[in-house]
Amino acid sequence: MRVIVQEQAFDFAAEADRFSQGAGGAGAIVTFTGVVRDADAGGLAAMEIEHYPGMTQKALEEIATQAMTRWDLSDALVIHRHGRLEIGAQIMMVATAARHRVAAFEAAEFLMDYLKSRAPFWKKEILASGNTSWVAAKDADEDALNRWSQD
Amino acid sequence: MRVIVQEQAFDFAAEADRFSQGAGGAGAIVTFTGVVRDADAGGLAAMEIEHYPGMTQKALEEIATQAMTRWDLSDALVIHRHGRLEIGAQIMMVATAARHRVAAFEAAEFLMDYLKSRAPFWKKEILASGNTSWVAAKDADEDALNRWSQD
Amino acid sequence: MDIVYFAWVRERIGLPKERVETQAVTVMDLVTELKAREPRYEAAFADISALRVALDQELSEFDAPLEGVREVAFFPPMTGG
Amino acid sequence: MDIVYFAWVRERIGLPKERVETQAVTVMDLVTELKAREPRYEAAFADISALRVALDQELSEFDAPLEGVREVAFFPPMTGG
Repeated sequence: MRVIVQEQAFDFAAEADRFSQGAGGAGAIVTFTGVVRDADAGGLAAMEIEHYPGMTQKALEEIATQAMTRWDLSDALVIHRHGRLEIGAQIMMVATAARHRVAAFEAAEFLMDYLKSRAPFWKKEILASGNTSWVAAKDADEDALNRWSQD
Repeated sequence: MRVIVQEQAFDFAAEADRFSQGAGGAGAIVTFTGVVRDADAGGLAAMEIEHYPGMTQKALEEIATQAMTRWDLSDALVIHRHGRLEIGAQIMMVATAARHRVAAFEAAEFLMDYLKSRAPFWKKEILASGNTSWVAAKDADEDALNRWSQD
Repeated sequence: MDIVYFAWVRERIGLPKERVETQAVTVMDLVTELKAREPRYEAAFADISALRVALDQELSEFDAPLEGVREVAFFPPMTGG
Repeated sequence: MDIVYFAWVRERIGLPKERVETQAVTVMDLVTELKAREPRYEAAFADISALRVALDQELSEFDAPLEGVREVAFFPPMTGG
């Protein structure tokens, strides 16, 4: 399991390759990559991602450890960037490896849902107009978390 | 959209990289890779994948086109190998690109569920003992398809 | 009409492809004709629920008509992915 | 006790971090103290439902006790991924 929080770009292809090489015994590997895209209304110049340095690494490791256990993963990877990111830049990736596809998919979606709403990152849109606006949390993202709650 | 059926190995990292470079406007990219893993009871030497040459390309293109439309994908990729594959070899991959993560995940799972049960491939396990056995279709895979049926 | 077989259907019948002259109206009629030929066909088609059929490379049903069809394929449920 | 602020909470209050001496028993008590200080705190904490709190880098609740806590963080709902 690897969890990386960094400002600089990562090489998605190299990371995905390394991950798939090391995922011994897994029959199924899922990756998710988040990319800075233009705002729905257009006019985005860049994205600024703030995080909580003392908490981020620990929070991501807890989430990844949960996923490893719950879906019996053979490996998991989380990379998340912070700082200023231009349109088209890769923000983050997760990768999961499991014996079967359902576990690999579910674990990746679980990681994404938790990253969206529970990892201490905050996105700010920097518009070409010079205006900035903090991205609001979506109710749909909060709802997405509920499906993973265990009784 | 690209659909490739081939005997030779593909370069997952290069394909994933090319796909992510070309997925203009997408905020979310999901990949799935299937790898030959040992049989549940152990003792696998290799996997032999037979396919129906006249039908395979067409069937995969239809499935990929459905996914593109239904989830408004900016791109989709399906690569599937046939022939003899050793343990650890990559069998196939799919990749999907969409504005939002839920669409990218759903489309990738849809593609996988359809590939599992509707694309004309048949897997045969070649055991170290010299025995061979055709992999049986799983009821769970058939059930997985039903969630995508639209009224 | 060409008939093609895949996976254990091919192995059980012992050939990947053959050409038949038939007046069969539906796929099921064709299956009945084939089963009457020899025990290996009888064995391969013993349990129709374990088989799938494609007509001219499109998945189809056993009650589908064969009129105009050039290639019939019989095979077990697919196991791709 | 250190208090840290992130995103628009940081911007509204105008600083990323400060050290406070407080007898507050719960997070809510601390919020009440801060709001009484200045309008910018009043503004930042006006709608508690729009805020999240972490105690010593663990997500927590506003009714949680502060005893033994070294760092309190206030921020809006997270938007990672």
